[in-house]
Amino acid sequence: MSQIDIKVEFLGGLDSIFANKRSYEVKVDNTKIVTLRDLIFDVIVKDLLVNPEENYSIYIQDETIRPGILTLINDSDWELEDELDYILQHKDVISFTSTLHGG
Amino acid sequence: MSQIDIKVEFLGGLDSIFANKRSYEVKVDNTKIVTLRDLIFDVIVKDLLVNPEENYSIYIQDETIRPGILTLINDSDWELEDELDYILQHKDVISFTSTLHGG
Amino acid sequence: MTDTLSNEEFSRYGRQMIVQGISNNRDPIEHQLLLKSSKICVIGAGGLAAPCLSYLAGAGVGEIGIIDDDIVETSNLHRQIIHSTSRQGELKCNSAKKFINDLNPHVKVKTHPVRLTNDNAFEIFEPYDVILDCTDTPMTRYLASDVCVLLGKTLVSASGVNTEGQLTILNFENIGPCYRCFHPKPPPPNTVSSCSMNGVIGACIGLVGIMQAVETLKVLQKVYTKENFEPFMLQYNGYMDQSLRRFRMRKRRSDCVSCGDEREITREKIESYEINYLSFCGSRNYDVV
Amino acid sequence: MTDTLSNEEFSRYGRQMIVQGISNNRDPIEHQLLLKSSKICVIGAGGLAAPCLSYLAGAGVGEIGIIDDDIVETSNLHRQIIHSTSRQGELKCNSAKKFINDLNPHVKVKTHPVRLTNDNAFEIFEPYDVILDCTDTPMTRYLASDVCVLLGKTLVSASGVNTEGQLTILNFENIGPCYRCFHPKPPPPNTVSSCSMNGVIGACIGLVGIMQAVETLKVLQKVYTKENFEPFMLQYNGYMDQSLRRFRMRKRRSDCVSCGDEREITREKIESYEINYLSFCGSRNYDVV
Ligand SMILES: [Zn+2]
Ligand SMILES: [Zn+2]
Repeated sequence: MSQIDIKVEFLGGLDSIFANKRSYEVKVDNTKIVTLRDLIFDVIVKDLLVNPEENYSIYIQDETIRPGILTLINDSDWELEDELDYILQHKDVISFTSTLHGG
Repeated sequence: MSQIDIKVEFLGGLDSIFANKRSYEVKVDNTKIVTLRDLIFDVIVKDLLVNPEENYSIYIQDETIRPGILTLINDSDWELEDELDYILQHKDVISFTSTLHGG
Repeated sequence: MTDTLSNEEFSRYGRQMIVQGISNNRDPIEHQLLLKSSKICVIGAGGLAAPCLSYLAGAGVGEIGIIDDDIVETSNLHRQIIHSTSRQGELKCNSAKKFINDLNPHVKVKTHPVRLTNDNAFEIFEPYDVILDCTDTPMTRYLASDVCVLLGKTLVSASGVNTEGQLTILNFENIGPCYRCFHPKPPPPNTVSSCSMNGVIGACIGLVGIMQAVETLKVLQKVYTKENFEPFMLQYNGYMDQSLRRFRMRKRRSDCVSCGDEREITREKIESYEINYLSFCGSRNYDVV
Repeated sequence: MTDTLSNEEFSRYGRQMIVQGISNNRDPIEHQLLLKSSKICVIGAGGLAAPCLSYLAGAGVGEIGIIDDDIVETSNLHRQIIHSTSRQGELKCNSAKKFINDLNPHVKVKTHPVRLTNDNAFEIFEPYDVILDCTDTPMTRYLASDVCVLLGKTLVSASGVNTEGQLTILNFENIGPCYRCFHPKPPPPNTVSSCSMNGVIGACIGLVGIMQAVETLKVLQKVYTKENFEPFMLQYNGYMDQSLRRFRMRKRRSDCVSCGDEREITREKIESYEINYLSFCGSRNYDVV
């Protein structure tokens, strides 16, 4: 199948730079969007991130997700998968959560 | 496919009559076990219920699940589905939960 | 509706008033005033009510009624954290009132040191907007639900035993399902467990009580509306892993004897004891703990 | 280990002692004595600590240390329910101590009315078995984690803002991942939000504090073991629906500068301020609220 469905979530307040929406269902052509890196840089940053001039650095730093944001692939830390090189699957849930510091 | 996987859960203290196990993975032949009624009376009561002489009436009353136990099909109240006549699907999650009364 | 906040109230509630995105685009002051003008009544001042009352009082609910005729005992204190060792022997509703008054003197507290009965339920519930069920017996749960349906009040209902708990909203705005929709027939009395027989982890029942406070805030501040409300039940378990399940529940049953199309339960039948909850639910002796 | 319970303790803890199935087949008395002989230290006496302390004290933890140099203010009271209007102006650690002493006089409380620093962290943590992080800043979180790794102590770490919260267990029994394993690089200071800037719903942070109490009980009563422990993070959100997610997290990083194979962080470097958490995390002014 060349079209796959991916759920993308922005938790821990990150939704504030994604139109205040915590969850997106995106359809991608997985002949072009193969890895998580492709999803982040070719879909999320281009289509979902609001006001990129101002907000890009809140989400991305040094060509990866910025420190303080955890990335989860189907509820597992992306370090347990292949991080940016993870190969997307149909129905994957990709979650980004900002680390909270209130007490 | 004639063999399907069903997850069966016993919550709210019901696990006490199912060997203190809250969750079972069962494989059933769905040429024979077609409906939720079949699952309950031909699988759960026969294979999972411990000490049926004593415990049957805690689980079953008047040929259905006894009052005070809620039945959920994939996290939805079975009244939103077809209750005992629900046709089982591969990977269904069937949950039974006793209604709690402590405060 | 009360229409102002004092400076003290602004600084007291400021941290919750600036939380964005939950007020249905209402002005933060208006959102807070919805709480200040609310009257709620909690049945039971035990393990669920302790944290629930704490956070609802802290948040600034205007008036809180507390129905409980029990007294504070040592065995309560591992989970009923609004009471204290020095208040053992006092009525729980009075002890709870002292706690609330000292946490937030803006909250008006009314105590009802009685057991909820067919006789007194209508009179007690009538002045309140929302009722919270924190009790221990199916009898009281049926009674509270029937009375809420007849008075048109939303009922936020919670329970817990051992490491588990359940939470639901009944008769929401007079359109949601009632307790009898979920449970047309009562459970056999020998299958009902209580905290005194089965035990309870204080923090686990406390967590359910806080979930109840969160849901009550959503009702009082009209985060839930007739348009967006969907019947649900939350089921928490604390061990081995902490988990929270959300079950999608049935809507009103058209054949419900309490809230359905042809209703059999009336105020008269309840108050005359023609409807007898004890014989309906069976005769086991339930302790309210 | 303390080896007896008084009659008063039996009736006080009876309801939690009879809960079955969570004690790893230990005798209920032994299971309770594990709490009685435990010493924990809580960093911060605010919105997370309030319910967390209540339930851990209620459950009968033997000794509790509280580190906080703030005083009770009106703006705390919507969520910090162990404090009270009459104790405004008092040190939070003293106010918390009064609350705990009145709830459960069996608990020994030690107050530490200081801010946690490179200077004092080792000395303060040393006598305790388990440390609870209820603080507000990345600086303190890195410091607490580094010190726990060097002292071999388990750290139960929670946080919350707005309607959300997170919870994890760090350096579990000296084999689990530490804060630096999760966050080798600190977040840029402008991306960190606090309760005073972003607001917080009292009941939501309260719920996370109770989850922290439940996890701490599992550590103290050895429900978690080196064999069954798997790194995780719980993420709660209160609105619109209440939800609790469990994320499976990485194990220790072998290249972690704190807990890895070639460790760079030492007690000497911390105490001499060679490791400077302020410059590591950036210079924004964090309020502990
Ligand atoms: Zn009904
Ligand atoms: Zn590490």
